[in-house]
Order: sequence, then structure tokens, then C-alpha cells
Amino acid sequence: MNVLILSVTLWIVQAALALAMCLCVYRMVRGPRAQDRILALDSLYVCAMLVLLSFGVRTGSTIYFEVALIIGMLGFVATVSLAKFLMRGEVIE
Amino acid sequence: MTRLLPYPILTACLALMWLLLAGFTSGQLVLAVLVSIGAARALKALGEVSPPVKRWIRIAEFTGIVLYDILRSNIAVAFILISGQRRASKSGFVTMPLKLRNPAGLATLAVVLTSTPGTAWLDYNSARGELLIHVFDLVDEQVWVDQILNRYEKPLLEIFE
Amino acid sequence: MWYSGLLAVIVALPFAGAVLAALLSSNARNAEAWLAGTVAASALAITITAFPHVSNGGVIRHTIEWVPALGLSLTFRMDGFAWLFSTMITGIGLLVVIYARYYMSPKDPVARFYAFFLAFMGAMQGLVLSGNLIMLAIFWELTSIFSFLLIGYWHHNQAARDGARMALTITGTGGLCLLLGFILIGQMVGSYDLDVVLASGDLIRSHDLYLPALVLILAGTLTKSAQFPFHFWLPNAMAAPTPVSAYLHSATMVKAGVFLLTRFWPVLSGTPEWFTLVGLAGLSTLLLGAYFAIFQQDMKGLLAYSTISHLGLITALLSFGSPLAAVAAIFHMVNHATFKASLFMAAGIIDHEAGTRDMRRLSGLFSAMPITATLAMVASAAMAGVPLLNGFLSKEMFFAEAIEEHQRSLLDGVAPYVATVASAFAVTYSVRFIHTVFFGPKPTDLPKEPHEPPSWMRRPIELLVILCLVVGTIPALSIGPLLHAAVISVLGDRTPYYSLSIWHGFNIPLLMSFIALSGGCVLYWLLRNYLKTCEEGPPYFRRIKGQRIFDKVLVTVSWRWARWLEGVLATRRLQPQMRLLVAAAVGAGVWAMWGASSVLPQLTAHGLDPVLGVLWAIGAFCAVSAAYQAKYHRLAALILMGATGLVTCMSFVWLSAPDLAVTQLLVEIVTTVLILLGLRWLPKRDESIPPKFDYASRFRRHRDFALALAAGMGAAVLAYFMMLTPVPKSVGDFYLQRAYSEGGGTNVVNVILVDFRGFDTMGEIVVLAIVALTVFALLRRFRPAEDSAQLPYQQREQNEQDSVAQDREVGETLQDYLLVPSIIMRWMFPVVVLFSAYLFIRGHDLPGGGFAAGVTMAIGFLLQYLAGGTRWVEDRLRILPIRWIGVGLIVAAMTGMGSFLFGYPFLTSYFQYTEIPFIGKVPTASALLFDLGVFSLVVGATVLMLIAIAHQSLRLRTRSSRGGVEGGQG
Amino acid sequence: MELVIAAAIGILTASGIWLILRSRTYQLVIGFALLAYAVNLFIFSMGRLRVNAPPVLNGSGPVDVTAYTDPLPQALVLTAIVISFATTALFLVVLIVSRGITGSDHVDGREG
Amino acid sequence: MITFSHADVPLWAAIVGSAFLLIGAGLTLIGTFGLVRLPTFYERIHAPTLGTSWGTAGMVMGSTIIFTAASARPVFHEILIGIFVTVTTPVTLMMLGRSALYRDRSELNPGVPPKGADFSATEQDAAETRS
Amino acid sequence: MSFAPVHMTIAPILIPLIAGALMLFFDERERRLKTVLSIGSIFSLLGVATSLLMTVHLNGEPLALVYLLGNWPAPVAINLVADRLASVMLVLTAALAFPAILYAMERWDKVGPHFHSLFQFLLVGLNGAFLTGDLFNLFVFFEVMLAASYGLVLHGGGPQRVRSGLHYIAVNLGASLIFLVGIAMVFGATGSLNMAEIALRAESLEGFARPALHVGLAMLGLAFLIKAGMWPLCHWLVPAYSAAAGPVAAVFAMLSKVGIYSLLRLALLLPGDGAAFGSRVIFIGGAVTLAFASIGLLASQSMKRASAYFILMSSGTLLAAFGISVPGGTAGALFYLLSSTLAVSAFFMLVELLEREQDAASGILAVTQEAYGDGEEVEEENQEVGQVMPSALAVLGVGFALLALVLIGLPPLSGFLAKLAILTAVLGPGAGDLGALGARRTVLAILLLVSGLVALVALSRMGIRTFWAPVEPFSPRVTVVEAAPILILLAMLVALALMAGPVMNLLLAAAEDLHHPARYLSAVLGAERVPPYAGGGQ
Ligand code: NA
Ligand code: NA
Repeated sequence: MNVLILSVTLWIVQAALALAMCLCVYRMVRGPRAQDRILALDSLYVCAMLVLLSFGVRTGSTIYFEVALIIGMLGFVATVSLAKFLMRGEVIE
Repeated sequence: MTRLLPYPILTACLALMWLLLAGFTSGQLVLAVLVSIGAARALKALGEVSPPVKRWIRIAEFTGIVLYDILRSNIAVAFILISGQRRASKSGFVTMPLKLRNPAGLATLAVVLTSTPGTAWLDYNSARGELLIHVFDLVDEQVWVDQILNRYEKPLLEIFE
Repeated sequence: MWYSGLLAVIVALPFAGAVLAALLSSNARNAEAWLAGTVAASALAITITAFPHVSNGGVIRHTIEWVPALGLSLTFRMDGFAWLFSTMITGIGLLVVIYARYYMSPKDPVARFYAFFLAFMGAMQGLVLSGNLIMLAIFWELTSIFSFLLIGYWHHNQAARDGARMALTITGTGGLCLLLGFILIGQMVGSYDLDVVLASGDLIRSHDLYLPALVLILAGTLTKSAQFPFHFWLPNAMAAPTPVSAYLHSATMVKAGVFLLTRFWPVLSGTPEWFTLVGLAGLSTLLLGAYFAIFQQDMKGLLAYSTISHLGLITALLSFGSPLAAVAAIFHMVNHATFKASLFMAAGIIDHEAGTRDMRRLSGLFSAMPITATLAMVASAAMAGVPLLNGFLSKEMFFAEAIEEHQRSLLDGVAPYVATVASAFAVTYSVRFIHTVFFGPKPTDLPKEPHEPPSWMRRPIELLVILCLVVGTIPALSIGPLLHAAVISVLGDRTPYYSLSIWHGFNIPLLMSFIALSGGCVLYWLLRNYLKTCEEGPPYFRRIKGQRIFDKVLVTVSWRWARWLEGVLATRRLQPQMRLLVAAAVGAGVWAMWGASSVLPQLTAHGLDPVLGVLWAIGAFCAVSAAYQAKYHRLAALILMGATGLVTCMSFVWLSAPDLAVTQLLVEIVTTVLILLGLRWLPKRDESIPPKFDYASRFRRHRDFALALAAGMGAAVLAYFMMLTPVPKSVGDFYLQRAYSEGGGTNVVNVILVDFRGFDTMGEIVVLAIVALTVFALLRRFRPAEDSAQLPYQQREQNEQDSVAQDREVGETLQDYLLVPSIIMRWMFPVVVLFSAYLFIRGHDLPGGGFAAGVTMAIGFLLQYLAGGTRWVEDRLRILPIRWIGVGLIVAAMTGMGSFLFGYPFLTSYFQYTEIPFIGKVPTASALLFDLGVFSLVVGATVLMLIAIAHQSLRLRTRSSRGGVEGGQG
Repeated sequence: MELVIAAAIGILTASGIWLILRSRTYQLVIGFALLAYAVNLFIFSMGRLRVNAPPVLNGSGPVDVTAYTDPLPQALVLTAIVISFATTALFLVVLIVSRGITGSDHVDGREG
Repeated sequence: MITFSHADVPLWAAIVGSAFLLIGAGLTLIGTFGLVRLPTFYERIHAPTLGTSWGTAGMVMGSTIIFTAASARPVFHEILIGIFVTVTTPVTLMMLGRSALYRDRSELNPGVPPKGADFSATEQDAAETRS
Repeated sequence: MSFAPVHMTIAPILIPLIAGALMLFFDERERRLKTVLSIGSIFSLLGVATSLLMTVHLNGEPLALVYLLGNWPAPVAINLVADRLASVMLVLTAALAFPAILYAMERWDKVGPHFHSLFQFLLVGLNGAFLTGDLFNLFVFFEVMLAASYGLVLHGGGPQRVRSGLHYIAVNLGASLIFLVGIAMVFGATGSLNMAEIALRAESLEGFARPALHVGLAMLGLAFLIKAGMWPLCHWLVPAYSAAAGPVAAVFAMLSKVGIYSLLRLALLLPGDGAAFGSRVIFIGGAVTLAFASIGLLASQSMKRASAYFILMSSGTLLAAFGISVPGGTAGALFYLLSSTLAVSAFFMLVELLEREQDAASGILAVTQEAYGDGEEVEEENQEVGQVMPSALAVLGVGFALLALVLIGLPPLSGFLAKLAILTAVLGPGAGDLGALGARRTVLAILLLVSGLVALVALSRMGIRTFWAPVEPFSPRVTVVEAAPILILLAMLVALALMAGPVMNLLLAAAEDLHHPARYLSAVLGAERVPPYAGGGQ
């Protein structure tokens, strides 16, 4: 029972998150402005992180946790520098 | 003391983080303490001053409020997004004057506003102490101004100044 | 017994002399002359003493090993024939040295002259004394090289340069052919030793490789002795100083060709091929040379062509293949050497005294220089083949052989007539030479007032002329024994009976001589007025100037065609090269996969994970759109690339490679920032310029698309089949089994990186270090292009707005912008530091490790630069990335070498569980120390790269602020 | 699964190749980055694909090698990632410098 | 390192955990849905916060519950993810929003308050956006 | 292991590595110190390499010194193999490095930062590539070598260098990716990275593994051929090498040989005596390259460009000679490799000295740019100049002439002996029956002849233009330090000619080893770990 519940849930969860990623990518490609793309990339990172979380649960292992953690902790560096590039035309002044 | 342990709270949090990551064993505890002291000194090198926290009690209270608000606005925004009646709600920019000047306070406010679906921190003019946010579901501006100033800024002022 | 080592000495002596001569000061004329003279004389002396041992068939050998593996040894070998030549080389050499002492003017740098001269003499000696084919080829080429240097001696004038170059090109090429021919002979005989080769004539003549070998060797010899059609270099070599002409172009170098023909006569001659090829060359040269000689106006030119013709005569004799002809050939070599050398010297004297060699200007010099005139007359009489002179004897022999029937062929038939006509021509040009120069009216408008030269300048000529007379009158007594020695050494038991008497009674040869003499005189009488005025070169052939043709061909082939071909075959553009690269890769793949269809594994439907499928649908889509956007929307392309990287990282997680995922992710972040940093310096791409859609560019696009598609499909197919084929027994199993028990870590990948294959990691960090240093070095001297040499427009605009607003300072926009973010970023710093420490420490047992930790740390620093800007950070943190790099390398290397102390190889890891109070058992592995080195290096390298680029903005600001434009806060 | 990864490799390779055949230096940078992904995946796939069998041992004791995926390709890919990161960085800087000196971002340093 | 098989998860934990997971995933999906559907950037910028706030929270709680229950000892480290996401997302969004504002202003696009506007100006802008 | 200490085998990699790393602790002003360090390292390299050669050559047993890194058992560990060929290459590298560094002392090491470190790291890469017996490790050292070469090829800056450097890097990045794919396929097919093990397993492959291995080898071969500069993949080489600074170009003469070395090594290790990469393809490629190089040589005006084409010429010759894989030919080709490499690198430096007058372009420009460009390097301003050499022109002239002899292949210097060795092995006595590969032998012979002729024409043209044509002889300002390296290399060439006997025997032995892979296999796979080690073996 519990196995069934978990597997079905995880199936749905991952499907939902995968769909979410697709939507992010749509926005990313569609634009229209750079800020939209960056925003999309940011939420793509978040979705990816959540997928990895769910994957951890699915495989019942904590070994993939750090990857998710790195996305959560450092993923913003990329998007932040992109944003700053838009504002200042330069990442490090 | 402060030269060895510049930021006690931070150090503690770091140690806790280490333990959360590496597991709670005596050995890890020792390591955690050593490493977090080192890490804290790294921050010291950047010459960061630890924020002057006045009223510790208010912090918990404030946290509660925020979590509740976040949950509420999550539901609200989610509802708006799925229910087709997009037209009903309207969004717009709101400018408000802030008394809050303390950077840490501002940072906290920023985190709160951003984490709350429905409000987005856009611009803060330090010269005028003027904050520009974007509100997703803008029924009445004043309501939002009041909420932010009373519900968030006031406790923050109490905490930090 | 004569010490054979002396052979090496008489070859080495001139070379040693050359070195000495080169070292003497360049205007010590007497010293130089004495040196050269002594060398020549002593070499001559030694040679002469050797005569008894070679006089009847004896051979002296002396071998010095050089490269046994190649059958190449310095084998000196002297027999009668070689002795004869050695004597001529040293003897005439001595005379020329004496002559040159007076000929060369004080202005000339004589050191160089004598150095080259002696070196050439040495090369010539080596050539004639070689007992090993390769050694012979070596000295052969050396003669070409030194003659090049001698001809080009007066390199300030164009003629000398061209003549020298032409001589080198032709004779050098001939030499290369000769070498190949010798190698073929070696193949046939199995050895390069001359004696072995001479002993196996029948084998060679019957071998399949005989013809190619023959052709190659003839290419060498005929070019060297200026045989038609390779004759044209010799007249142009007359730009050399006269002593050089007298030596090289009469006695020695040009004789090398016929020398070699004679050397190999026993081996190669007697076949129809030989007769046809050699005979054709010889007879045509004989005739044409003589004909051309008549119409020369330059005395040396006339002598040059006559030399050509006489060499043709010798060649023709050798072609006949009969022993008697060979005897005649050898005899004529000697005779020609004597009279031609003396004539050249005489011409030199006239040039020297009268200041010109143009026979149109010279005349009636007899009264001015009677002795020289007399000598010249005798010598040219010998050249014309007048009785009682040496030239007559060998020419008689030639006539006799010409009549004989050797190989019944057309050539045989025409030989006598050609011989007669040619020697008639010889008489003509000889008579002309004497008559125009010494007789007739007194010369007018000569550059100098002619008179007899210093007597020592004449001595050599006198000696040679006397020789002509002596040999011409009492041949049997004078030249007889020497000739005999030479003949038997060449012909061995085939030596025929021959008489050197002057009178053989009335016979056809005598008749032919008579016809030739009288006919020649008559011909000159007819032509004399025409010749007084006519321009250089014979009628009908004047247009065809060998020189001009050669130059034209050379320029066309070696310059025009070459440039054109290079243009066709090479490209200086990158895109074609990349296309070739890809095409080659695809081609190689297809080539290797050809016919593999039989062994392809059957496609089995493995469990497809829909989520992974969706992920890669995203990844692929992003990759393709990145490729599509990269030209005009760089930022978009970068973002899409980031998405692809993210998907890659996720699939690493999916497929059980957490370490890869971690590393990939971190590298992803750094790369993005790096590229952003670079993007600032790239020019604006405006879409307003629409991409070209003409036929060519569309074709190019389609071709590239096809290439890309092919490569992609290739990679996919290979990967797919690889994944479906059963796993071979991989070394990975070993790693899995020993990682913990012997490597002391549970994260096998990390144990591999720091222990099993730590050496790879070593190299990898070196690469990282190098790249960082290179980046640093490159940017040290970085100059931005004009349009990116100012602040980005955003900053200019914002600064401008700030300065307009009353209540704002310039740069406040930035301050407000970063007010909150910078706080958070700063507070993240300790967190990142801690996390990097965590990644490092756990690395050996769980995903992480030195590299991941290092990059994390670097990102921590990067965050601070982002938040505070370069100045701000560097006021607070003193990061010395290059030190980090150095430390990293040293630590890693030292850790590896630590095992030396215990007598173990590099990087032998040591680990144990140590008991520490409170903490308990902790694994202490030396590999961890190694990983520390990696960590330090990665931090240093990454930071150095990022900061080196970031600093450019700072430099720009300082420069622009120097220039007055106020930059925002840095 | 294999099909997905193979297709991924193919598409990444194709896009990368297409880009490195173009004329703008920036396109080459992106192209090489994409190709690096492709090659890394390619090497990785040589160890065949396993889900949830990371080569991280569960403490001591005898090791059942079939329970883990082949660690060697992963180690190789790690090295490859680092090296391709380095070279990409270098190439980027070179193109910046070239753009600075020649004034053009064309791969040949001059338009056309 | 902790590993468990789904069989070890007690039923209650499975149910509760799944609930949280579903909520988290759902909210995230809705957020990205908004990212696609909303007309202007300033509205879209709200959408991802669904994912970063309660989306993440839900997933984190879910996995925490399941891991803790399955491995019969507290496994809280997922909390860190929640914390860091909450702390770092604002940085991105603030900076991004500000950049967008600057760009729209310098391109004089309609619908954004001009530089240094006082309240009244902003009200007008709000009015514009409403209409 | 006779008189070579155990760790001698890895010393050629460690010495320059540590030297290069130590230099990083001193800044640019302490150039003297860095120079001393690098010269010291090179000398010790020379010593180590020579004694390695002695060890493996003189007492033929063991055939090769095998070094198991990390003391792991034979097929698993990364292993270094110092056999005759490898040791010869090591010696050659060190012998080239010293003059190059000497030459750089005069000016080039001031032109940009970290020249000496990069140079040392280049040596690390080269020596590693020669020594390693592991496929992936070979890749790593290739990358070390290339990375350093990227740095060095751009050393001195200037538009020409940067432009050609960009192409150089782009093409070689592509090549490296192909290399990786090749390694992956080979590993996927055989499950091993150890060359010996791969060779062993290659015989007994069935199913898709066999074609997979072929593809892998094809990719590897392609990568090597790109490095070697085989036409039509060679267009990056000429501009890059001719733009590079003198000393850099001088060592780059070695770089192009690494590809050929690896090709030879692998081709003869794998079953089929050189058929692994398709010896026909290699022969044809080599022949075409040789032809192309000859054309380019004729077509090049500047001598620097010409010297770059000489690199291609030697690559072509080597490939073509290896394409006819007979031991004697291999030995001859190896002799040619030694001779041409020394000659070309000397030529690069000589030519720079000569053309420095003609175009004071890049080199000087770079210096001044560095000196006066930035505020940072003002100290460069007072760069000391060594004492100028008397009668420079004469010395350069003689040098040019001798190098020309070697490059053309005219007697009596090593160039001639090299061609003789190849021709003798291919056509001469001991070539056996010419029926086998007769066509190839003939083509090779003709090409050698023609290329020699072409070199003769081109070089005589250049020499006359430079030394004879000028009305008043120009007097190049050459310092002793700049001329010394060229003279040293010339001395080496002369020595090579004089010592040709023993050298040829050595190379024949090396070739025999190569053509009997069984020896290599037994040496590597039979290598013993140092006891005691974990898991038994006290
Ligand atoms: Na928000
Ligand atoms: Na102002």
C-alpha cells in the first residue's frame, strides 16, 4: 500500500515538475525580453532542484541531496550575474 | 572573545548547518565548531558588522506572521492563476516611504516581500528612503501600504533600531 | 710497403688547409698562396710516391668505419686510374694556386677564395679515391657545393649569382639522382663497396633494375660533365674567377662525370641502352659544343664550349664500349686537361692585362705579349689536334674508333662523319681564337695598355705547354706508363693492345684529320669577316639561350605555379579548416564502421524513464535553440546553454553519477559568469544587417547543416550500439573492490581521482594552472577595441541620471541597486566557505572532493566581487591566486613524492584509521593531502581567471578617469 | 533510456558542430561548450547506464561489483569536464583579446 | 549516507509525506503556469515565488517526513534547502526586477513609473496599468 | 634496475613540474632566478634522460623501465614506460629545450609574464606524453602540452600571433574532442586504458566491440594526424608556427613530433604490425603532406614561413616512411626525426635573427608594447642588451649554409644520412624483395628526391637573397647569447653525423622493439609492484 502510494505520488510529482520545467523553457525561448529568459532560467533551476529532491525520495537515498542543495545555495549566482549584466552591462565592476 | 568569535549567532548557525549536513556525532561536533569559527572569521575579513538586534522576542512573532502571510498569499495567487477570472484582479506599482534605514532590516523586509507571492521588491531609493514595489493583486493601494508599513516595517524597526 | 692511411691524409689535407685558410686574415695574399701551394704540393708528392704500388693493377685500400648499419664506410681506394686523376687534381691544383696568387686582385677577399678552392680540391680527391658508392656520392655533392661557392665568389655581380645557382641546381639534382642510382646498384649487388660492385658487372647488366639505375647514374654524370642537353650551365659558370674556370672547368669537376662513366664502364657498358643513351649524348655534345664555340665572342665562352665539345668526345668514346675506345677516352682526359687548363690561364692573362675578353675588341696582341701568345698558340694547336701535339694522338684514336662498328645502329653509322665535322669546327674555333686575338691591327680602345704578365703568372702555362709537346712527341716514354696503369686498372684482363706511336701510316683516321684541319681553316676563312662583328651566339640558335629558358622555367614552376598551387591547396581561414576536421572525423568513423552491420547488437527496448525523456526533450530543445540564437541573441544563447547544462547535470544524477552532477553544476555556474564577463568586450550585433541569402551562403549553410547532422547521427549511433553491447571486463571492478580496503574511501570515483589514477588528476590540475597563467598573461597586455573601450551605455546613462538628479551622487543608483543583495551575498560568504570545507572533507567517502570544494570556494569569492566590486573586495581580502596555484602544485607533487621516502613509487597512498579523542576513528589518507593540493590550485586558478577578466573593467576605469571621464564607483 | 541518452548525444553534437562551423567567435565558444557536454555524455555512456547504482560503497565488507555502476568512466568524465572548462575559458579570453586587437569578432580577425 | 526502500516507509508517513510533496509540486507547477500565462514581466515576476516559497517548503517537508520515518531517525538536512532558497531567491528577483525597470525606463516603455516619481505620479501609472 | 635509481623514470615529469611551480612564488622582476631554475631543471632533465637511455640501451635487459604509479598492479595502474624510443625522445626534448631557453634569455622571457613556468609545463607535457603507457593519461599529457603551447604561441602578443593562435586553439580543441571520443570507444570496446592491455585484448574481440575498437582507433589516429599536421588538416600549423616567438617555435618543432610518436607507438603495439590505423592511409597522407609542404616551401617568401613548412615536410616524410612499416625504414625515419627536429628548431631561431632586420614588426613591437604600454611594466624600459657579436653575418652565413645542407639532405651532414638510411632500408641492400609495397617504395624514393630538390631551390634562393644580393652587406645586431643556441644545435647536428654509427644501431634496436610488440607487452604486464603492499606480497 505505502509503496503504491509513494510510487504513484512520486510519479505524479515528477510529471508535474517536468511539465513545470517545460513551461519554464517555453518562457525562456519565447522571451520576449532578456529579463523574461533569466526569470525562466531561475525558476527552471528551482524546478530542477525539486525534481532532484523527489528523485531522492524515489530512490530512497540521500546521496543526491547535495546536488539539490548546491542548486538551492549557489544556483542564484548565475542568474544574479545575468541580472546585473542587464542593469550595468558588466558583471564585476 | 569577539576577536575569536566575531559572530556568535552566525557561528552557532553554521555549526548547526554542519551537523545537519554531516550528521550528529561527537567528532563532527568538534569539526563543526572549528570550521564554523573559521568561516565566521572569513566574514569578519569582509568587515561586516553584525546587526544590532534589540528585541529577540519580536523575531519569533514576526516570523510567525510572515509564514502565515506567505501561506495565505500563496493560496490567493495560486487561486487567481488557476481560476480563469484573471480580469478581476489588477496589478500595479506602489511607492511608499520607509522609516527603516538599517541595512539588515531592509534585507529582511526585502526577503519577506519577495518570498510573499503577490509582492515584488523593485527599487529602493536610499536618498529619499522610498520603496517601489509591484503588487500582483492590487485592489486598493493604501491597504498594501498600511499592511507593509504596520505589519512588517514596524516590527522590524523594533527589532533593529 | 706504402702506408694506406696516407690516402685518408691526401683527402683530409686540403680540407684542413681550407679551415686554416678561412681563419687567416682575408688580405694575407702571400700567406694564403703559400698555404694552398704547400697543401697541393705535399698532396701531390704523397700521391706520386704511391705510383709503384698501383702501376700495374695494384690497388691500395684504407677503410674507416662510419655507419656500418647502412653499409656506409669511408673506404679510400686508389688504383692506377684514381692515381692518374689524383695526380692531375693536385698537380694542376698547384699550378692554379700559383697562377691565382697573381691573378686575384688585392681588393678580393682571398681567404674565402683559397678556403673554397682547397675544400674543392679535397672533395675532388675524395671523389676519385672513394671505394664506397655512398662515400663517392657524398664527395660528388661536395664538389657541386664548393663549385657553387667558387662560381659565386664575386657575388656582387648578378651573373655570378645566377651562374652559381644554376650550376648548383643542375649538378646538385644530378647528384641526388646519382645517389638513388647507387642505392639501386646496392640493392642489386647487396653492397655499396666499389670492388664488390666492379666484380658483379654481369649480374647488374642482367638485372631488372639495370635500366633505372643506368638512367639515374647517367643523369648524374651527364649533368656534371655538361653533356647535351644539360650543357648550358657551364658557359654561365664562366662568371667565376679565371683560376676557378681553369681548375674546375678544364681539369677537374667537369671531368668527374667522365671519370665516373669510366669507373663504371666495366659494369654498365656494352649494352644497347648504354650505347644509345651515352652515345647520343656524347656525339650531339661533341658536334653542338664545337659549333657553338665558333660563334662565341667571349674568350672564356669559346673555351667553355670547346670544353663541352671535348667532353662530348670522351663520352662518345666511352659509349662505344670497346676497350680501345676506353683507352682513347682516358688518354684524351689527360690531354684535354693539360691544354685546356693552359688556355684558360692564357685567356685569364689577356683579360687581366688587356681588361677585356671580348674578341671583337681584342686584336694584334702578339707584339704586346709575344711569349703568352706563343704559349697560347701551341696550346690551341693541341686543342685543334695538330700533329706532334698530345691532342692529335687521342683524336687519331677517336677517329679510328669512330669508324669501327660497335652496335649496328644509326648512331654507329653517323659517328665518323660527326667526328670529322666536329673536329673541323674545333680547328675553326682554335684558329679563330689565335688569329683574332694575337694578329691583325693594333688594338684600339682597350681598358688597359696590354703587356706581358709577371713571369710567375706565366710559369704554370709554360709547364703545361711543355707537357703538351712532350706527350705529343714522345708519348710512349712520357705518358705511356701512367696511361697503362690507369688502363689496366679500369679494363683489367680486357686490356687491349694499343700503340702510342705518332705515325700509323696512311689510314682513314689520318685522312679524316687532314680533312678536318683543312676544312676547319677554310671554314674560318669564310666566316672571318662575319665573326669580327657578329653578336654573341651561333646563328639560328641565338634565340635559344639556355640561361633564359632555365630561369623562365625555374621562376614559372618554382614560384608562379607554387604560389598558385599553395593558394589552391591551403587556406588561411578557420571555417574551411573546421569543416575539414568534422568531415575527416565523419569519414574516419564511416571508414572504420564499414561492413560492421553484421555484428550490430539487436535493438532491445530498455525501460524508458519518461521523466528523463522529458528532461532531454527540454535539453535538446534548448541546445538547438542556443545554436540558433548564438549569433544575434548572445545572452539568450548563454541562458539556453545553461539550461542544457542543467539537464546534463540532472541526467548524471539520474544515471548514478552524483559526483559528476556536483562538478558539472558548479562548473556550469562559473562558466556562465565567465562568459558574461567576456560578453562585455564583444561588439554589438545588430540584427538590422540581414544575413546574406545569396546562393553561395545558402549552399554553405546547407553543407554545414548536413555535416552537423551527419556528425550528430554518427555520435548517436555509436553511443547507442556501445550501450547495447555487453560490458567487457572493465578495470572498474578492481577499483570497486579495492577502493575501501586499499584506498580507504567509499566514494570510488574520488578514490580513483586521488589515488588509483591520481596521476591524471595531477596532469589535470597542471592544465588548469597553465590556462590560468595564460589567461593572466594574455590580459596583462589587453587593449579593448574602440567601441568597447568606454563604460557600458547602461552605466553612462545611470551616472548621467544620478548627476542630473539634485538629491543624488553619481553611483548611488548602483549603491541602491546592490544595497540589499550585497548584504545577503556577504552573509552567504561564510556559508559557502563552510560548505566548501564540507565538500572537501567528505569527498573521499561521499560525492564532493577537492575540485568541487575548490570551485565552491571560488564561487564564494566571486559572489563578493559581484556584490562589492573589485576595489571593495581587494581592499578587504588579499587574494594571491598565483600563490594558491603554486602551493597547490607543490603540495600535490610533494604528497606524491612522500612515498619515495618509503621506497614506493610516486603517489603511493598511505592510509589508516587513527584514534582521536572525542572524534573517534577517523580515516587519515595521504590522498586527502593530495586533494588539498587540488583544492588550493582550483581555487587559485578559477579566481585568477575570473578576476583577470574582471580587472579589465577596473583598468578601463582608471584609464578613462585619467582621461578625465568620471567612471562610476569601482 | 539508452535511446534517450544516445539521441541527446546526437543532438548536442549536431548543434555544437553547427556552431563551430560558424564565423563568429562567440558561436564557437557556445559550440565547444555544447560539444563538451556531448563528449562527456559519450564517455559516460561507455560505462553503460544504471539507475540508482552510484559507485559509493556502503561501508566496509566484501563488495558486490554488480551492485554498482562502473566508476572509471565517471572519473574520466570528471577530468574531461575540468579540462574542457579550462580550455573553454582560455578560448574565451583569446577571442576577447583577438577582438581587442583586430577589432572584429570574426574568427579570421577580419570581416568577410 | 542513508538509504531505504519504499517498503520501510510507514503508511501514515507515506500519506502525509505524499500530501506535502503533491502540494509542493502542484504549487510549483501553478507558478510556472503563471510564468507562461501572465501578460507583463512585472506580473510574471510573482509567479516563481510560488515555487520558491511553499512549493519548495512542501517538497522539503514531504521528503523530511518520509526520510525521518523510513530511517527511524531525524533527517532534517532538507531544511537547509528551504532556508537557502528563501534567502537567495529575493536577491535574484530584486535585481532582475530593478534591471527590468531600468531597461523599460530608459526605453521609455509605457506602464512603468518614471525615475524618482512621487506618489501621485505612481497613482497615475497604476491607473494606466489598470485601464 | 641497474644503475638507474628507481624513480628515475618519473623524474622527467616531476623535475619541470616542480621547477615551474616554484617559479610561481617569484614575481616577474626576479627573472634571473627563474632562468637559473629553468636551466637547472633542463640540465637535470638531460642527465636523467641520458642515463635512462643508457640503462635501457646498453644492458638490453630489461627492455624497458616500467613504473607503476601508486604501486598498483600492472594492468590497472597508470604506468610509465621508458624504453629505447621514449628515452631517445626525452633526450631530444631536453637537448632542444636548452638552446631555446638560452635564446629566450636575451629578450623573449621579458616580453610576457610566466614564460619560464609555461615553458617548464610544456616540458612536463612532452615528457609525459613520451613516457606514459596509459591511453587516457596520454590524453591528459597532450592537454598539458597543448595548454602550455597555447600560452606560448600567444607569447608576445601582436595581431598576427593572436589571429593564428585563435585558429591553432580552435582546431586543437576540436582535435582533443575527437581524441576523447576515440579513447571512449576504445575503452568501451576493450574495457581497459592500459595500452598493453588494450593491445592484448584487441585480438580476442567479437561482436560490435571489434568495429567499435576500429572507430576508436580511427578517431585516435585522426587526432594524432591533426597534431602531426597531415594535409589537409595542417593549415593551422604554418601560420601559428611562423608567428610564434623564436624560442617557442624552436620547441614547437618537437610538438608536431608527439602526434607522430603516439601514432607509431600505438600502431605498432596493436596487432597487425602498423595496420591498426591503416598503414596505406598513413602512407598516402604522408606522401601528400610531403608534396604539399614542398609546394608551400617554394611558395613562401618569408623564411619563417619556410621553416614552418619544413616542419610539415618532416611530418610528411616521417608518416610516409612509417607507412611502409619495415624496421629499417622505421629506424631511418627515427634518425630523420632527430636530424630534422634539431635542424628546424635551429633554423627557426636563425631566421628570426635574420628577419629581425627586415621586419622589426611583431617581436620588437611586443617588447616596446610591453615596456611602454602599461604603467605596470615600466621597469622593462631599461632592458640590458648583451654584448654584440663580431662578424655576426659570417657566423649566421655559415650557420645558414650548414642548416641548409641538413634540411635539403645534402652530404655530409645528418640530413643526408637520414635520407640515405630511409632509402637504403626501402630500396637499397637489405631492403629484401621490392615486390612487396613496390609502388610505395618507389613513390617514397621519388618524393624524397623531389623534396630535396625543392628544398635546394628554395633555400638557395633565400640564401642568395639574404647573404649575396645586398650590395652593402647588412650587419645584423646579434648578441652572443642569441647566437650560442644556434651554434650549440649545429654542434649537435655535426655530432649526430659523426656518431651516426652508434646512433643508427640504437635506433635500429628501438625499431626492432617497436616491431616486436610482444617484448613491450611482457615488459609492461609483467611489471612487479614494490612489496610489501596491501593485500599480500611481503
Ligand atoms: Na514576491
Ligand atoms: Na547629483
